[in-house]
Amino acid sequence: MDRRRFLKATGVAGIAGLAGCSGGPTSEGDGTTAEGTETSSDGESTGTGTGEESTAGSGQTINVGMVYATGGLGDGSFNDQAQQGIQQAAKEFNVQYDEAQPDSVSQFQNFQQQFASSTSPEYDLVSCIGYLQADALSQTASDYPDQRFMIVDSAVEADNVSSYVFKEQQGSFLAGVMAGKLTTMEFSAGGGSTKPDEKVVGFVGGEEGDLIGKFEAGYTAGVKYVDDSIEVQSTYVGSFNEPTAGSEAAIAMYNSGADIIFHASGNTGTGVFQAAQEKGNYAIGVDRAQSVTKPSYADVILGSMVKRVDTAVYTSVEAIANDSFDGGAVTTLGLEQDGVDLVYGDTLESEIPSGVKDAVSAAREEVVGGSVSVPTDPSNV
Amino acid sequence: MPPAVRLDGITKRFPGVVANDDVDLTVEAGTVHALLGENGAGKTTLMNVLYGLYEPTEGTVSLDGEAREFDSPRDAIDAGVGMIHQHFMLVDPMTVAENITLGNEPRKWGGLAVDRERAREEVTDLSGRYGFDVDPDARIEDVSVGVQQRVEILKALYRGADVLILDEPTAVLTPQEVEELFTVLEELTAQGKTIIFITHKLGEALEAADEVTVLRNGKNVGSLPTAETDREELATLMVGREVLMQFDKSPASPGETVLSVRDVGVEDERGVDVVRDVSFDVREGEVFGIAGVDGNGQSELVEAVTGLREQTEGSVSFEGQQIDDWSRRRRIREGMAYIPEDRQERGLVMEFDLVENAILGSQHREPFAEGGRIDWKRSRQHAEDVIERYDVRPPNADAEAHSFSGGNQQKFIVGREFERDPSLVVATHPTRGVDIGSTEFIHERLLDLRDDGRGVLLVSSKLDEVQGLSDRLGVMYEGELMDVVDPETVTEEELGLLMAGEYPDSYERAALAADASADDATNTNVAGERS
Amino acid sequence: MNLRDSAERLVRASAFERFLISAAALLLSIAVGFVLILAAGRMTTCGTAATSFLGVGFCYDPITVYDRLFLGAFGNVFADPLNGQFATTLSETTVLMFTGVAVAVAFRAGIFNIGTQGQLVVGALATAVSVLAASTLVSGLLGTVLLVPFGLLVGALFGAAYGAIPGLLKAYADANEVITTIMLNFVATSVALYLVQDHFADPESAATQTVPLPDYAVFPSTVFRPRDDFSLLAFLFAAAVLVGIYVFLERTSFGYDLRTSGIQPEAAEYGGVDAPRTVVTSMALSGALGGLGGAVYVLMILGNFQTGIPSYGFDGITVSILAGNNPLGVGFAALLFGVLKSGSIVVDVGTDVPPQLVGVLRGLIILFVAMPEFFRMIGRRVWTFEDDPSSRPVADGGSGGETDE
Amino acid sequence: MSSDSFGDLSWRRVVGGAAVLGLAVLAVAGVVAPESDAGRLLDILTAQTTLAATLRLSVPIAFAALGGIFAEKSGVINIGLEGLLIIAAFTGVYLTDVTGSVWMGVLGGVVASTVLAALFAVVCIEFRADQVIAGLAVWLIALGLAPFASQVVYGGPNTTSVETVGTLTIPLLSRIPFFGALFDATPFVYLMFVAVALSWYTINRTTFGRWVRASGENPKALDTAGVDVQRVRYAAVLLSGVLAGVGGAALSLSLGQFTGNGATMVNGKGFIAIVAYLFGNYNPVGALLSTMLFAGLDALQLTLQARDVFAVPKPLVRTIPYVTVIVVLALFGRTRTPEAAGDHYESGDD
Repeated sequence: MDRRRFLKATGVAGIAGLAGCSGGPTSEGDGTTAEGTETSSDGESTGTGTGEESTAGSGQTINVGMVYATGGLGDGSFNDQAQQGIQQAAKEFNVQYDEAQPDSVSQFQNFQQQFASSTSPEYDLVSCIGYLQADALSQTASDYPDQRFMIVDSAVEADNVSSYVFKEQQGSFLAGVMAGKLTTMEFSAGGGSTKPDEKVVGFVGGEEGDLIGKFEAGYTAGVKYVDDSIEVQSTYVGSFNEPTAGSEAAIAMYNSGADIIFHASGNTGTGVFQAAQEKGNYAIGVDRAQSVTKPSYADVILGSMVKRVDTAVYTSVEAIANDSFDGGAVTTLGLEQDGVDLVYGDTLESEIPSGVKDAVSAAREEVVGGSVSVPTDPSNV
Repeated sequence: MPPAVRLDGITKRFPGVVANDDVDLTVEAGTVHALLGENGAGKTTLMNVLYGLYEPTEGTVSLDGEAREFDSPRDAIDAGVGMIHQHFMLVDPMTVAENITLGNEPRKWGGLAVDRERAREEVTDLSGRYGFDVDPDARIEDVSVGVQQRVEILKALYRGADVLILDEPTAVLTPQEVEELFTVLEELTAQGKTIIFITHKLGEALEAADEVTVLRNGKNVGSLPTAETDREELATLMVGREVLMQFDKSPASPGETVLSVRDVGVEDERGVDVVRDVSFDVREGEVFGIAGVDGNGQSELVEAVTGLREQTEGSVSFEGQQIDDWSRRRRIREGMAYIPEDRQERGLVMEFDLVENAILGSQHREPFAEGGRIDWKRSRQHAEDVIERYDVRPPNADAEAHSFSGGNQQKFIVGREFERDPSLVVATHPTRGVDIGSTEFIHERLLDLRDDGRGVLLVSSKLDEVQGLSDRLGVMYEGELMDVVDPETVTEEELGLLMAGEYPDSYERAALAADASADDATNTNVAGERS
Repeated sequence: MNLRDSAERLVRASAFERFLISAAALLLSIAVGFVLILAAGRMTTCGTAATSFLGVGFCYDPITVYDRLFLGAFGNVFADPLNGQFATTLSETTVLMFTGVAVAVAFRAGIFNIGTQGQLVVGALATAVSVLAASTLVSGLLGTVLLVPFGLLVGALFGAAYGAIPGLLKAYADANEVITTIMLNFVATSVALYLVQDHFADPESAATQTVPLPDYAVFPSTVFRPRDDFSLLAFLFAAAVLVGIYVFLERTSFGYDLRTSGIQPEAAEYGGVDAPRTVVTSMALSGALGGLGGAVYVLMILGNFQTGIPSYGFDGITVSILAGNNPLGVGFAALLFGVLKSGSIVVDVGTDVPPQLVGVLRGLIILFVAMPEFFRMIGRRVWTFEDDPSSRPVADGGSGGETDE
Repeated sequence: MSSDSFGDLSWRRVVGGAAVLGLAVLAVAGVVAPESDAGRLLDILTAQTTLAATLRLSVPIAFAALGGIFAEKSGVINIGLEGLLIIAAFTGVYLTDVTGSVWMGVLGGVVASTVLAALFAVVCIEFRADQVIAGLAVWLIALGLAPFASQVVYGGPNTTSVETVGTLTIPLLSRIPFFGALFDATPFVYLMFVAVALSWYTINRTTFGRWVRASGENPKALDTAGVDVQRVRYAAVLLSGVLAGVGGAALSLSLGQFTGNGATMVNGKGFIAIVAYLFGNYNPVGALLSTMLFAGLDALQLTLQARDVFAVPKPLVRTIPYVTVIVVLALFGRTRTPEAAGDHYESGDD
């Protein structure tokens, strides 16, 4: 896959008053995946209030501005998953997108405004990835009532914002059930094995916060659901970007008896996989099917708690394409909506005993059916 | 036999300065040659040319009749020239043997490692050959200045030097150590080495050298065999006129005690006692001098008096008040002026102009500051006053301190401190590095202050200066006050022995004894207060 | 008098020389950046060339990048002087003015305060928490008049206290301030995280942050639009602080003490300056300015405290270096870095060149500023200045009563 | 200095003694009551795995610290170690990705770091730049350049995953309790010990080492001894680049990825390295020990979190290593920096 980002029309002046000042050839790059799409220098807006100002563009190009969470692309989980969504959308619709990777909280608002205020192209949708953007977005959304936004992981109450939130605790619950089941039995496959005499599993978090707390809470609840006597060790590395520390945290747990670790720590998780491989134990991925995205660790990744950020992004773009943008709505994606789920590892799926899979399925039914309510705060487990 | 060293028409120019002007110099092998001149006459520059540190602007250098061009000291060393600088070029935390072999280490294992055994042996051999007594494993920072100097000489010899240049080798030595050095030099010439030593002391040149070359303002004004000349001739050559240090001094009329130092002890940074049990008084209208070889605790003692260093023992009183817990600032405020030893480190802020430097020490005081705000107008006025009265050149208050020559920096400090209207002036080496004219001026001003009824505490390693100016003279050796003598009557020999820590035979510690009774009375008082 | 003479005299004037060197450093780093962009443009692949030089096509066009970077930061300032991007530039500038002058004050006192970041974090948190608590007591215009100064005061006090710690350690335990301040930065971040999460968390938000301050408790967005998170008032306050610090350093006794101990501690001691106390007070002052930066960040930009504070403290070091540690120079240097920060956002959105480029530029500017000798050398080549004897310390021996000591 | 009176020193001794006493009490309590917090802490402290983690975490810091020692001993304060680590970490992964060989990656990291160190050397030695400011610049440049390059090549600040370096286990020896960790580690750990030993030997026993020391203590003495001070300093700074390069490459290649967001994956390790060698008083062995103290505390805090020893909030547990450094520095703060460190030297300066 070509990961490189490409030049758009250089004639595009994101900032008013600077148009046409570049000296290069009037070349026009094209989107990674929007094959054959000639980008016009003018965006096309569909049905926004500013429609009359925009010139009739060539075709129905949908312009999307992506504002990623701090951590940036290449995190192997959250942001990459969002990017997968927009790439998917670009494949299926006539989509042109631009990406921005802020590196601090205070920049979110500016990036959102950049996209919202741009007139060439005029963005049809600004995707805000991550809950940290919520405060900035509630401001930006009210400043640009005609601009449509979507946000992932937080609910922003505004008519022009479509919000997508996930029940991470539910998916994590299933991960916990799987871990709980496996740690108590003798299991050996791929690059690892369990230690049946030790009833310990682990959790590695990135930076402390409510969101990661939901992962931890659901996971712990799932483990305890299987067997209350299983110990769940938990470490926060303090960063989503410290794989070395992630590796050490995981090794410490494996050494003290844990055989399966679930991580919710972005890039730090790479270290967890690394540790699992080294110690011959298992890990559970997060956000994406990490046995696929990080194939070198597929032999120790039992499964991943996927969070369909891509679905959220894709759905919102699709809504624009179908002119059915659902402003003001908060879409909650749980197990029931396939917004979160536990997917088994590519390599290990066939090895996982059916008893475990059955237990996971059963738990899934109970969560969806409402007979099990999964906590969101680790201190309430 | 060609001369060991021959310099022909050496001229060295620095931007704006001609340091050496067409200098010729011939030194025969196996002799001691003194290079005599005032501070700033260009002696060191000339020798730096010979040592390859400077490239001459014009002129040639020949060794043993062969013309040489040195791009670096390395070339000079290879040609057999060694130099012992005034400031020793030694690495303090390294051992004697490491310093001597630096740059020429004996190696083993294909040149990878230093052969430390061999280095030690070679150093022991070498020092034995010339009768030096040095421990190859001692660290430089732990040995005395005299030993350090010998290490420097050994370093040069180790690198095969046949010509040794010594830059003011006696400045830091006691008279006895000077004698030892001269014996060493004799031993070296006896073994065929050639010595050039730089000095501004006539007596030394006459005593130790076979031939003397006098430099003045960068020019060679005469080369004479010592047997054919005398002090007067050399002095005239040196300064261009006959100058003898003479002080036009009226008899002192001492009044009340301004400063009283009792049983003071001070430690240095490493916690070593450098001043022990020192007691003396300075009275209004007198100059109390402290003589001694540099590094015998004078600096630390003065720093304790002026509030720059904590004393560990004893107490100091100023105008009748015990001031042990006074801050430096308070001491300044109460009328203690201080001409520090190192003007470029302490006395002036080199990056400040003179306007800013004029209020150093007065920055919190009226009239220069009021309510925490500095009055720069007054400060400028003050700076200009000092510049005018003390003849600071160039008379530019806006120039930064580092752009002035050393002498003018010193004049500015002296002026600033004297104009504080002090009741006590503490002056350490007030004329070090200052030209003759300024030196005379500073001496006059010091005596004026004395005559005006101020107390003066004068520390200097220049014996003639401290002896000539003082009304009473204390001698320090290894942190202790050996005695307080009458500078008029004490002989040079007696002083020399005291400075070396010995009491002359049948010597009576008269002056000290006279003071002692008073001291004892005060001591009991102080002790009583403390208990 | 010929042209060369006057040019020479101008160059010797140190403030002017300083400015020239900074400008030259900026230009040179832009030139290096230009090459870097082209090189990067050859490393990546793209459909069509963005620009071409000497027949070689490049994927990135440096001219566009610089256009976006420097002009983009001002937005369309002539048509709309209150435009959002310009406001962002100014609001970044405002915070950088505080952190820059914080570092500068410590620098002038001879202390290398790398801990401005931590001091800013502490000040920011203290401001957010205390203003929030106090905001229940008053409201409306009176609330603004009382709460904003109160918040600034609290930020300054807490910053000062946190800055005084490494000051005390340096003065009385001889602990290297570079090390302690770096360590304290980590500590501040972690402790702030703990405090916010466990004690001051906003229950409504998933983010680790405090409850937003009411509108009347933050800087009113004078003239500019509220959404741009910029307050002219705060900017003017920052400017006033810079002038105040300048006056403090140049015109007051304590400023004199501080500067003296910064360039020549021995001389300061000689002049009656209590060295340890000056170290502590200078660090406290530096910390207070850093804390003020944190307070302004909270009261102007964020409206609450949230973990993940941008690295204003480290940027302050670069600002101060570029400004030659001169408080007035800090204003201009802060503006330049404000432009770079804000412009990097425009570059990120408007071009495909990675915005980290701005980080490289920043490093290059500092590198070039660090080597004035290089520019002097070039300057001498250009003008072939003769050495002026009167303005030079005498090298060795010679006239004027100097000795060879 | 007047601030350091005798009283301070004895006070330091008292507190230092109290700390040692505290540790002893902990040990006793741990043995007596193994199930208490003290017991579990003692258990963790004496675990072979704790040592293993300590060694792994030490590698980049120790290499950078060794580099810092050479540079500063020669009189050039290299505060840009962080930058050297960053650039080496990225280049290491990039070249591994391109060439497919981890060791080519290490080599690449070393070359990149050395080139940057060379730039720093030229700027400091040739153009008389302020060393601290130039060092900061080196850090900032690398901090921008590595993620920039990653963006250009990989489309994000984080690179793809590449092959990593596995562990080398020495049979039998690795079974020794606690110290077995020394014989079951990555090649970088062994390399670290070799580098520390070689560095010690170089500084204390070779001519080059002597010249380095003399150049930092009294460059004029070295110059007048006929050794080119500038060349010695160039060599020392380049060596610091080589060593930091190994450290940076080891950091990223133990993991197979470079992550370049925020402070990057190096995240202050270069600065910790400076702390380490100052602590270790410029002695390579001392630097290694203080590195291991810090790394050990870091490893410890991760384990303490997981095992829930002492019910202290996790963010606070993370501050343990930093607070410890401050406390230890306050107690034993005095370090003797080389006399001429930070000063520019040019032959013929008077």
